Amino acid sequence: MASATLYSVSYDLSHLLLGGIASVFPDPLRAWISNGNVITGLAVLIFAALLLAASMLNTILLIWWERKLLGRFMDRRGAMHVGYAGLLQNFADGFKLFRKTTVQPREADALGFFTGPTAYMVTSMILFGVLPISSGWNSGALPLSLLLALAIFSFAPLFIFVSAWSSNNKYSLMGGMRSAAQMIAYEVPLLLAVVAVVIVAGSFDLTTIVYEQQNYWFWGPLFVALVVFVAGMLAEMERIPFDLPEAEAELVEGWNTEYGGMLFAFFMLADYLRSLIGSILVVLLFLGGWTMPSWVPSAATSFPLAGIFWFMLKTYLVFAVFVWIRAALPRVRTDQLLRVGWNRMIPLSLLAVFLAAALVTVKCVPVFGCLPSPGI
Amino acid sequence: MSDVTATEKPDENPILWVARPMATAARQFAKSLFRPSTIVYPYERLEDPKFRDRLDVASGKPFGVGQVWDNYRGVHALNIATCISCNLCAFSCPDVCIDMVTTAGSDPKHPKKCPQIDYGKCSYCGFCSDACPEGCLTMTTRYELSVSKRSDMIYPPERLFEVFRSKLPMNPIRLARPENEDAILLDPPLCIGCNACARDCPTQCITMLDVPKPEAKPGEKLPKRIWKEPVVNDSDCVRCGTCISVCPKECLFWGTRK
Amino acid sequence: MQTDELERTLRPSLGDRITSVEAFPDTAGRVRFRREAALDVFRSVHALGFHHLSTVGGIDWVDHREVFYILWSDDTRQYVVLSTDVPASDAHVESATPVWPSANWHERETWELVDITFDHHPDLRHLLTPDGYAFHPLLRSFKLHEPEELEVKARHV
Amino acid sequence: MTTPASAPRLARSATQPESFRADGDLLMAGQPAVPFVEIEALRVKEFIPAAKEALTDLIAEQGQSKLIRPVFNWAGRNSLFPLHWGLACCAIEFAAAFGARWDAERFGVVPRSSPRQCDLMIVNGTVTWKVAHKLITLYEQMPEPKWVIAMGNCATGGGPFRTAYSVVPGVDKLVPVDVYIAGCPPRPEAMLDGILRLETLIRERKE
Amino acid sequence: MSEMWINMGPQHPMTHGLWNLRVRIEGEVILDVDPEMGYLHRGIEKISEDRHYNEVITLMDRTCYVAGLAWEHLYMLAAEEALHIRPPERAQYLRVLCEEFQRIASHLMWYAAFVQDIGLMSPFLYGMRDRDLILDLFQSYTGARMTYEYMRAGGVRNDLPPGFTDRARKVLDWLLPRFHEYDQLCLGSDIFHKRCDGLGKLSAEECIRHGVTGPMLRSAGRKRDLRRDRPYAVYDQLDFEVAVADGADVTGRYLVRMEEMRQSVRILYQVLDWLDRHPGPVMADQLPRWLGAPYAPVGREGYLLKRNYPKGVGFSAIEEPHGEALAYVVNEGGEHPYRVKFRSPVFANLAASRHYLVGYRVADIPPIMGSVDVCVGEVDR
Repeated sequence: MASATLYSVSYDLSHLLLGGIASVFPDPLRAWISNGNVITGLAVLIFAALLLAASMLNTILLIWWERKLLGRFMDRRGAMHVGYAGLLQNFADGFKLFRKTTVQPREADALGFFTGPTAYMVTSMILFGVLPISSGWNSGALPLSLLLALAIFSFAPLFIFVSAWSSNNKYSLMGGMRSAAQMIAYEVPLLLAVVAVVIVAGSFDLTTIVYEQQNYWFWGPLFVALVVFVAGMLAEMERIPFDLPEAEAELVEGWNTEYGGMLFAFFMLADYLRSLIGSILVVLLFLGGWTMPSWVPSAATSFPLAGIFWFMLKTYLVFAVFVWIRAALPRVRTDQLLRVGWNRMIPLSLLAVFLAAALVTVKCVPVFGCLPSPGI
Repeated sequence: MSDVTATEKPDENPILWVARPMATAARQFAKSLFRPSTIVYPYERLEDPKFRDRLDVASGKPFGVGQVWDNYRGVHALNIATCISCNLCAFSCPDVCIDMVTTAGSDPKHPKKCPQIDYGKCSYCGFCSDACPEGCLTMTTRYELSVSKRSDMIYPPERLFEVFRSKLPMNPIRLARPENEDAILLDPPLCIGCNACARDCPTQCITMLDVPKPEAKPGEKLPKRIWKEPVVNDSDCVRCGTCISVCPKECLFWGTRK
Repeated sequence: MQTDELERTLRPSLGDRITSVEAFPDTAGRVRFRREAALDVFRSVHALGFHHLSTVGGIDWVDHREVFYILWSDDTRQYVVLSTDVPASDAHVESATPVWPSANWHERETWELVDITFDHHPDLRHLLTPDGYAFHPLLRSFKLHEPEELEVKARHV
Repeated sequence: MTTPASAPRLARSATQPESFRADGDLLMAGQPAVPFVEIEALRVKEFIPAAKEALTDLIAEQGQSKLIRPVFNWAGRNSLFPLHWGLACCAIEFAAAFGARWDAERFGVVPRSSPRQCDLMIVNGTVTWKVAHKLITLYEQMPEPKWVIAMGNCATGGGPFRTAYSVVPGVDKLVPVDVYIAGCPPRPEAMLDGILRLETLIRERKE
Repeated sequence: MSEMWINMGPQHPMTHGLWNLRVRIEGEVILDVDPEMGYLHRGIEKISEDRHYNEVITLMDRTCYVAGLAWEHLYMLAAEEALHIRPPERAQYLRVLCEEFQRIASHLMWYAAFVQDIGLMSPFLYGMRDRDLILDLFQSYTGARMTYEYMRAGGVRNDLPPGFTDRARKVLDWLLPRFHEYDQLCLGSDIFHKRCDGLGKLSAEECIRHGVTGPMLRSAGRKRDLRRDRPYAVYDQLDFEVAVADGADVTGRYLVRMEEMRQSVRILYQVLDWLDRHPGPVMADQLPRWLGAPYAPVGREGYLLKRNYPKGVGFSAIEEPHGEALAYVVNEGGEHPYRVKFRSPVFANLAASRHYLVGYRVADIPPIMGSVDVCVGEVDR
């Protein structure tokens, strides 16, 4: 392996650990411990733990980022007294929610009530195993990673509906139904927008898609697809203007009305995990992933972990745009949302697919690549 | 319709529909990026001199505009030394939150009564400080009053005196006491000259003057009384009505002196 | 519209169903009527252009109770006050909802606070006080107490 | 992957809930070590309460731990989510405290609409007898640990309306109150001061 | 989904206060509504009967906590009529100053709450921030932010502090461009129009039938404003337009309120100029002693009866920020009013809620009820 990746680091760690342990034990056991399978197994475990830690840390940082940004949009400061500039605020929230009693309503269905949030959280977290973060920094180079990511991503409405239904609360139920309807309505344009990217990139592998953007980022030629994708992502992430399922004004807290304590924390975390994944997908598909345009001085792209740095920077900026939208726009109504989804977004996404196909057919894509400042 | 005054100018450009609010939000973001209009409360306070009388509303930072605190009605300050125990504050309190209690350390034979305020009931209307004839009960700008025990909200006179000594800015606007024609009048035949009014008058403006004992006509019994009658000095009187309430024969009443 | 004009307009059609039309500050006047003729009076006044019923209220004068209606006319831009007396023992009057639908809540409020029943009211239930509240607080016989006094009383009873 | 013979059985111990022990005993009795047999045993009706119990035990244990307790205390006092509701006048000042000028979110105070997600009930206004039982319901819907702030005079003792026939003279007649804030209504600063006092109280609290 | 009743309130983000909107829905469509009031009924009319005329002021501030000074003005107009007192002209101008500032503050509060109902987050903060500037002004001359206790029978408590008019003009100068900013955030956004246009329709005739007044009536095109139709205080000497829109819907109410704020600013400039030019007394000269500021009742009853104060009835109507408010004060010669009756505009506006809610969707309830501008304090009293 040329450069250190997350997996190679965890493999080395596992090797070192098991080697140290093995030296203590007598021979038959030592041979078993230093077996390649065991080292690989432990490496996978360490890898998963590291990935979990990294994703959780990023999610919490993302919440802080949103709170601070939203504060500035609103002419105030946001969390600032817990930790430096409020950085520890979300940790405090998390620990507190962990300590809170988990109340299960008497009429609630226990199975759905507890498994819903857990599965929602887990399916959101699995995605991190699929997404590449920088060159080599992914868990497995799956040839269909984009498809897999979107497939896992679309599990969510099911679990939201399960938890909403089993809460046995009218607000939760309405929120859950809205959520399911909304996510299904926006799944189709989202996938079609992705198809446009896939047509141009010629692959379902996210790493390949990123490398295809080394010369020119896709947001220019595929602008229509980008708009559809961002709108669909907003709906999938349930953020304003499409945050109807938890519309605070009419449904108290939407489908998580009955949830408190750790289960509520699961919902919050999973929501922001999905926001993070949404931003990452936008960066991967349209903004060139960890690659930078050629006019950027090489010093800025060659320092250690430069790929990750640029990647995360882009992700956080994309998320800042989402926050900006949240600060400036009101929420739409369910029927309007669905109408827009089915009547506007699907034709638009078909248009995007058509445009992409035309671009590839006419071979005018390289034209963008010849522009003096590709990508930006 | 010609009547319609509140109309909007519809815009034809659909791109602006989402762009305009987002641009407004972005402008606000740029304005508040370095100095939002938040006051970092426990560390900065609005009554600080740097926020007081601030007039720079046009600079884009709207905090602290017109912060004139002198007038603010917060916790009371009581100057025990000048309090004359006239009861007017307790009378004028619409929420009945003022009790006149004996001040600690006062002479047990002639206990001095000063107001004790229950801040769990007070509605900070300022009627008491308006009514105070001596200006010893005023309102200050202190507003932080969180306690974990309900009884801590009751401020005895000594505690109000501490507030007075802490030299907080006090409410400077004093009501001009209107000239009024009301006065304490006496119904002489009822008076028995018992001195109760003069004894309890907080301003000592009642003096008992001798009245000539009339000659008893034959067959008529003179009333059994002290031959003195109260005379009220109107310029010193604060119209607290203590004399009327202590009068055993209800011979004092409100009236207009010709 | 002046008070005498009001009387001249109303008197021919209503006759002695209105007892008096008297001056009332800042309004066109106060029309006192007999409660038996309530609906006729309402209809006649409504026909005069008083389409907007501002409020309905009641006053407890210990021996009897008074119901007053305050109306507004957009044409003359004036208020008019209608009022009728009902005996305390038999306090009821015809509801104004057929003429002015907005009387609905005002009458509910008057019913629960001043204890004046409105006949043929579509929906006479508690509005401000809890369901089943047995008292009529705005009667003069209903006295208020400091909570401490009530506690002391409760302890002694 | 080969497994050491005794590995899966070591985990079974006395800490297991009753419902699991039967299956565990089966395993111990020399049955063939079928993988995932314990997952078969995890029937839903047993799993949920058992997991809840285990979680509660874990939390309780950590609550006792000298190392963890300060962390939870710190977290609890720095992240107080008040219930988002408005009773009367004080609700306007309550809202103003979340406005741009005072920004209560600086302290991690974020109002939540659902009582399940709240730790703090700020009673910001007059409590009438009509709303009293709803207030108690809301209080009971909040999960432990929870606190109550009586904001303003009406919540403290009925305020100017305490003589009225419909007003509860003080919310402490209904729910336990931790901090009283005097004022009619208290300024937003005074409300923040009350919240800071509550944080101090939580810090000093001995469990 | 079959029909079901849902309770929106008393603790619900939509209600902005303590009331309960019971809604019968089928799917997301509203079939019937039944507002349940009284959760904040504090018996203000009853307590007033136990208080002196001036002491009722402390209750008035708390009756409608977003428009305290308007209610003080309303009560004082009626009480002065009942007591046969006439305040000096400067006091009347000061009262108009209070009422118009209060109208802006109340509408800003409405704006902050309303935009939150449709999901706009940041304008809530803007509205509250700009409202705080007006509250600062109030604090500088009345001494409190929300519960002012400023007006007295016969005038007002005190005159303006020096430099007040300059500060007030600065605030007004700051506010005018802000209104434009608000419009950019709401009217400038297509989503706002999608949410609010044609919602909560109630025609002018229906409004009159159901007693609906204020911005709701004016948004239906009926030009009715008591400040213009039945001028009280000094409104006949001021130049302003009555804001009217023609949509009879949520957007129309938004437009009317925004225009009213601009008109209030216009009135305030005139009032401030007048106040600068005409110093004078702010309290009537000939006041009964017990109404002058430091009054000393002896006992709590019987004092006035000895003085044979003339009886009277007071009746006043003002255009409160929410609509037409009435006060009816009966003076039977005692120290306390014999009966005080208030008419709250929101009371009637809410009573008609069935007529502008049925047929719309659950998601439309927050914008429609937000556009009504519910202040529960004055409904329940």
